[in-house]
Amino acid sequence: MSQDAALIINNIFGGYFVKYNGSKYVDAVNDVSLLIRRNEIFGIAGESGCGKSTLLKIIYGYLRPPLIVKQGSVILPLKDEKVSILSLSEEERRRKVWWKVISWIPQNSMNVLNPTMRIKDNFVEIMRAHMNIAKKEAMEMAIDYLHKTGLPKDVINAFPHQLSGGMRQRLVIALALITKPQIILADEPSTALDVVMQRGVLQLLANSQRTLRNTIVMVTHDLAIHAMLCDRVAIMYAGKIVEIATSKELFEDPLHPYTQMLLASLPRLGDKELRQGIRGSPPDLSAPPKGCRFHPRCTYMKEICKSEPPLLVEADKEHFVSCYLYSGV
Amino acid sequence: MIERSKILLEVKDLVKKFRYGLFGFEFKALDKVNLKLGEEPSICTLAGESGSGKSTLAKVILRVYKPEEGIVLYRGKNIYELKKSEVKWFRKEVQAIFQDPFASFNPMRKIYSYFQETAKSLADIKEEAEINKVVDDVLAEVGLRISDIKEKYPHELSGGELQRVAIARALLTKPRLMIADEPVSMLDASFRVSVLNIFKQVKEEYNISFLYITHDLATSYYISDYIAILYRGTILERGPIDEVLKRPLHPYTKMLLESLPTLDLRKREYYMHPIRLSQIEEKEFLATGCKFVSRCPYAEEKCKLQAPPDKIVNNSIVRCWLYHK
Amino acid sequence: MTLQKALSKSLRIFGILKRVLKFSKKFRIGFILFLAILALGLASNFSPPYYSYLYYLPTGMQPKFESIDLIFGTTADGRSVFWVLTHAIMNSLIIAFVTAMIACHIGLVFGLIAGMKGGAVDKTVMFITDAFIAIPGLPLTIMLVMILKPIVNLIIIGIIISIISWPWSSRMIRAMALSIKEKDFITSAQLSGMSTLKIIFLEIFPHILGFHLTNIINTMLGAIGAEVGLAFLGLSILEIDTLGTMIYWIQRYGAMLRNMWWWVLPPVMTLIFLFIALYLISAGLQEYLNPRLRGGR
Amino acid sequence: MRYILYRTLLLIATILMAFTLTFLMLKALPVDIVKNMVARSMAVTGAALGDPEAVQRMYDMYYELFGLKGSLLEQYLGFLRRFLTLDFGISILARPTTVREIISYRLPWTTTLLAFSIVIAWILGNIMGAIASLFEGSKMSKTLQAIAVTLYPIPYYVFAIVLTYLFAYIIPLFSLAPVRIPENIFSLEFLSAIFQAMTLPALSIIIPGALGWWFLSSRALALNILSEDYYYYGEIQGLPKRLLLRKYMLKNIMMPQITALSLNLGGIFGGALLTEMLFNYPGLGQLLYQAVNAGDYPLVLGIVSLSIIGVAVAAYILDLIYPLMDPRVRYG
Repeated sequence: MSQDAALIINNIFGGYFVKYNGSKYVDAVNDVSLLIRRNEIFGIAGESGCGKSTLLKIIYGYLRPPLIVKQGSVILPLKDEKVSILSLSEEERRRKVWWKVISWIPQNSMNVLNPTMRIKDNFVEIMRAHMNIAKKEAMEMAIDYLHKTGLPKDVINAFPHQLSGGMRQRLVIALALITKPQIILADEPSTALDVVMQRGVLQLLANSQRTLRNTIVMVTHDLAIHAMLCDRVAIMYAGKIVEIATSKELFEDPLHPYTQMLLASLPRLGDKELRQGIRGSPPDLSAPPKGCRFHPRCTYMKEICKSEPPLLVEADKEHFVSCYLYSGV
Repeated sequence: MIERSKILLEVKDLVKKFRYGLFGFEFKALDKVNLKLGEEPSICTLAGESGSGKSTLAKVILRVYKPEEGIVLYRGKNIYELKKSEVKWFRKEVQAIFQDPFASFNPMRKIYSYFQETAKSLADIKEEAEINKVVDDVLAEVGLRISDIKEKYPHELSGGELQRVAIARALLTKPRLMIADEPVSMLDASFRVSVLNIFKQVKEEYNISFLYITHDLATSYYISDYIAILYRGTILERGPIDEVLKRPLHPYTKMLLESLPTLDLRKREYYMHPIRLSQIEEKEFLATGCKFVSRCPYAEEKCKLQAPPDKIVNNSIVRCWLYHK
Repeated sequence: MTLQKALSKSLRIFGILKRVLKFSKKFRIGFILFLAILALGLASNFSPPYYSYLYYLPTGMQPKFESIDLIFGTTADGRSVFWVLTHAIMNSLIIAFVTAMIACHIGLVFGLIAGMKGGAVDKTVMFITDAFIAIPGLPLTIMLVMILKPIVNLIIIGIIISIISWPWSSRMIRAMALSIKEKDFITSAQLSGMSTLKIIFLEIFPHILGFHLTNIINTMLGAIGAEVGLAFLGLSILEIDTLGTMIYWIQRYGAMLRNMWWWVLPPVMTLIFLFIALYLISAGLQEYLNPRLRGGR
Repeated sequence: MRYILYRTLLLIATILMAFTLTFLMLKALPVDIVKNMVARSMAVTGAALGDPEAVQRMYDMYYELFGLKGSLLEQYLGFLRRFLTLDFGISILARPTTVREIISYRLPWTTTLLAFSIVIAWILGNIMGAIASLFEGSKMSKTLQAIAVTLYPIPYYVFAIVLTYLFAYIIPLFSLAPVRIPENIFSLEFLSAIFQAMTLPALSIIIPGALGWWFLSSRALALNILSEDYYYYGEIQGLPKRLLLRKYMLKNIMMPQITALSLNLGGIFGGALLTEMLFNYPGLGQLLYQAVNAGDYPLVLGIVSLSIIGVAVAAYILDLIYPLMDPRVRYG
């Protein structure tokens, strides 16, 4: 089982200490464990503020105040050793892990390029920092790479503001792929694009995954994108994973009430049937509800849901869910 | 003349220009836009990606941006040539809600003061008790109570609640036309449908027509009766929603529909079929011919030179040379 | 009724003051420092009638603690440094206040007009403002004071300094008005039937008010500095004591050469403390008013 | 192109506006002053007392300079012509030397001091501010900030008094007596004399500038950049720290700081004039002081209008450089 693991995430607890009117702790990620395999596209879905971006930051080991990790580990099985990302120093992560093994496509990626740097300098600097090659060589590689991915090669001399949002977003993806990393973390890589450009960007990602046979962890709130792209999907709600399954299972036979209600609320093209939203709103994570965090909004709520948080159990083959409807107390 | 009075809103050959950058050149954010909304309450979607000019059109119709060319007729009256008394009438009749509910309320004012202001200056209700009653009515319509908002500032409510408050405030004047500019795109998926359901419900109960501006074709199909597809400031295709989305005419509409990700896993294979992407988006606004020419698979020399005129095909109106043969 | 309203309004200002004091350490330090200097300035009301006479006291005396006249020693022309200092503070503050009131409000009006009207009006106002900013202030004021010398007084000095200060306020206010104008809540206000005047006062002005306050403080700071600069050249009102003219006379009498530290230190230190106090007040206010730093209330 | 055009128009308008204001002010000048000046000028030189023609010539010259001759339009045009050709007549103090000659002798001193100290203060302050932002919250950064907050609001010339007092009397390293400049400009004495003359005035511009103004504004900009998405992207890319500082931080701080420099040039210049005067530095500041005290209107007018032109042109040049540096405003 762990033979083909690309990333093992064990019982992560993490969040933010916000200093305002005294200090308060926002419990953004609560007891999250995941096993992400080699050669798969793994999706993490959830609404805004459910902790999916925070989880990515923790996996990558980019921990800046006010973000802290209280507990848990992230294990990266490499060929000859097992690296525990969270126990390295940031300098070591920079030398050993970042962009060599894991690269990151950050949120809002059409606006993350340094406005005063040409595109080519972005490629050259990142290759010099992680691949130990000369400037000229790096330049050639970058041009060659852009050509292969179907981007026009004259963009290399442009400044970011001269390019369209979609082009910038594709370049940020190209930057994440240039070092051929084993794992790519993609945080909303296609939001704010029109659907046509979105499709192009997602195709770029998926095609590179097919050729490199590496792992993509894909975070987005848009379930349709998960349906189009991912092999397995995890649903997060209020800092917890509530369901993990293969895409087929998840979209055709969702188990958790939250997943069911969410899928049922989505309007579909060609279907005007009246749909219902989920009542109530997600909890304030500085004071999350006891027990199952979804219980105040759940229609199947039982007494036990109010006091004891349910465990994530395998309800079906490869289909994990955290709900008392399936664990049978 | 009889024909005209049956039309609620008519936009004719509208052109709105902006300057690009601080010292840059001029471009047309809206280029000869035509649109008609009938008297019968209906929801019309204005669909387009970011930068297609859809919010600009909303602001022109709301009398915020004055257009350079063309006219906007509301119930046969040019809204930029209204008399003083008619301005108030127009404000009463046409209301709007915006994308970001937190930006559409002044963070320094209590929410309730917006209701008071609207009631006093537009709905002509002066007495506190009466205002209270009317406000309670409109709030009930969106599933809230007056006690939920009375002493609150905008940041004390959630985005979903605030958006419903915005709808309630707009309902206070008993408008005939409501312009909703991306009203659900900033809301979480679990709230979206409830806000959309409110639209459906008040359309029937209050006889309100909606201009629903969005980039999301799935929600648009869910609530709309008509749709207009906007691209770089021009409407490329418009017509009844079933017509346009089930039998799209314009190559752009077709491309949009093909690229839409869906929850249907059988479409995966198709979704990964390679597509051609535009490389020079910003310059498309300046194109003199058809704005879609650089991405269009059927583009001909003629398309580059001259913009096609509107043409009625089946029940839709399409702006493409393909249908002029 | 109106009295009660006015009273409750002024009480609200005290409430805000209390909150800012509690919120910002910078403001607290600056405010206390300023109050101390102001108290010293207000003490000028108790000065003996002979304070303005030359050679009334022994010349160049070191500080002696036997009487209040001699507490800071005396000047080279036989005046009490202490009483001169109190009057200097008061007069400098008057100049600062006059300047701030004139310059900031001209700036406010021009900035609001430019920002709200837009188009040709905006372009014209901004062109004039930009041109004024590009004129170096000191040379211009030198010329003005030289020419107006026969009639110059505290108010006129304030007006002259305002001429070089207003464009800065105007520029900033315009930028703020422009950004607020584009906000959706302004459109909401229009849709709820508010008149343009009401929108300016109820929607835009409250957002600018905070900046306006800090701007007043900063302009005061600049005005005090400008007066000192003019006085250096002998271009202030030499017959009246201000912090600037005090330094002028120190220079004139070579007080530093004669090592009369008790005469040099009081105005210089007062100036430095006054600058720091005003700066801290404006920085503290800014922190309080910036919602991003405050964490969204 | 539009930008260059706008900026050029602005330059012309600035200078015209300043001169028009001067003209209007001079109109308020009582005629007696000219009479007074001519009389004093005679007394200084003791010459031409009996020559009514010479007296008349002098009257004519001053009348024209102050715009008191002919119709209002003629007055104005004549006034502008003289100003734009930098012809301010003859100084009263140093008769019969022309104002232009006196100024041209002093000008290099002022420009050297200003250029040298402004550039050093700007560079030092910006680098220190950027570095301090990286160590936000550390002791060093807090100390620097405390110093900056103290120095920032104090004008250069008030700081200069403190320096004078410290260095000339308490630690007498530098003399405040006017510097005697050796004839031979290639000698060692010349250099040491320049050093003697320039150090204190330069320090009184550099220290408050670098440690106060530029430090604080650069630090504020740097803190903003730290929360920018592109900086965060640079960090997660694991790029070397030096590269981040150079290409992500300093380069992006530089742009707005060039604009800030151009906007504040006038203020810095005014402060420097007064500082020169305090330190007996043989530049325009000292000259201005003497001219003001002697009531030498032609000289004052000359210095003032020359500095208006100088500062306006310098700001103009800086504003034209700016688009070359910042790729975002480079259009067309």
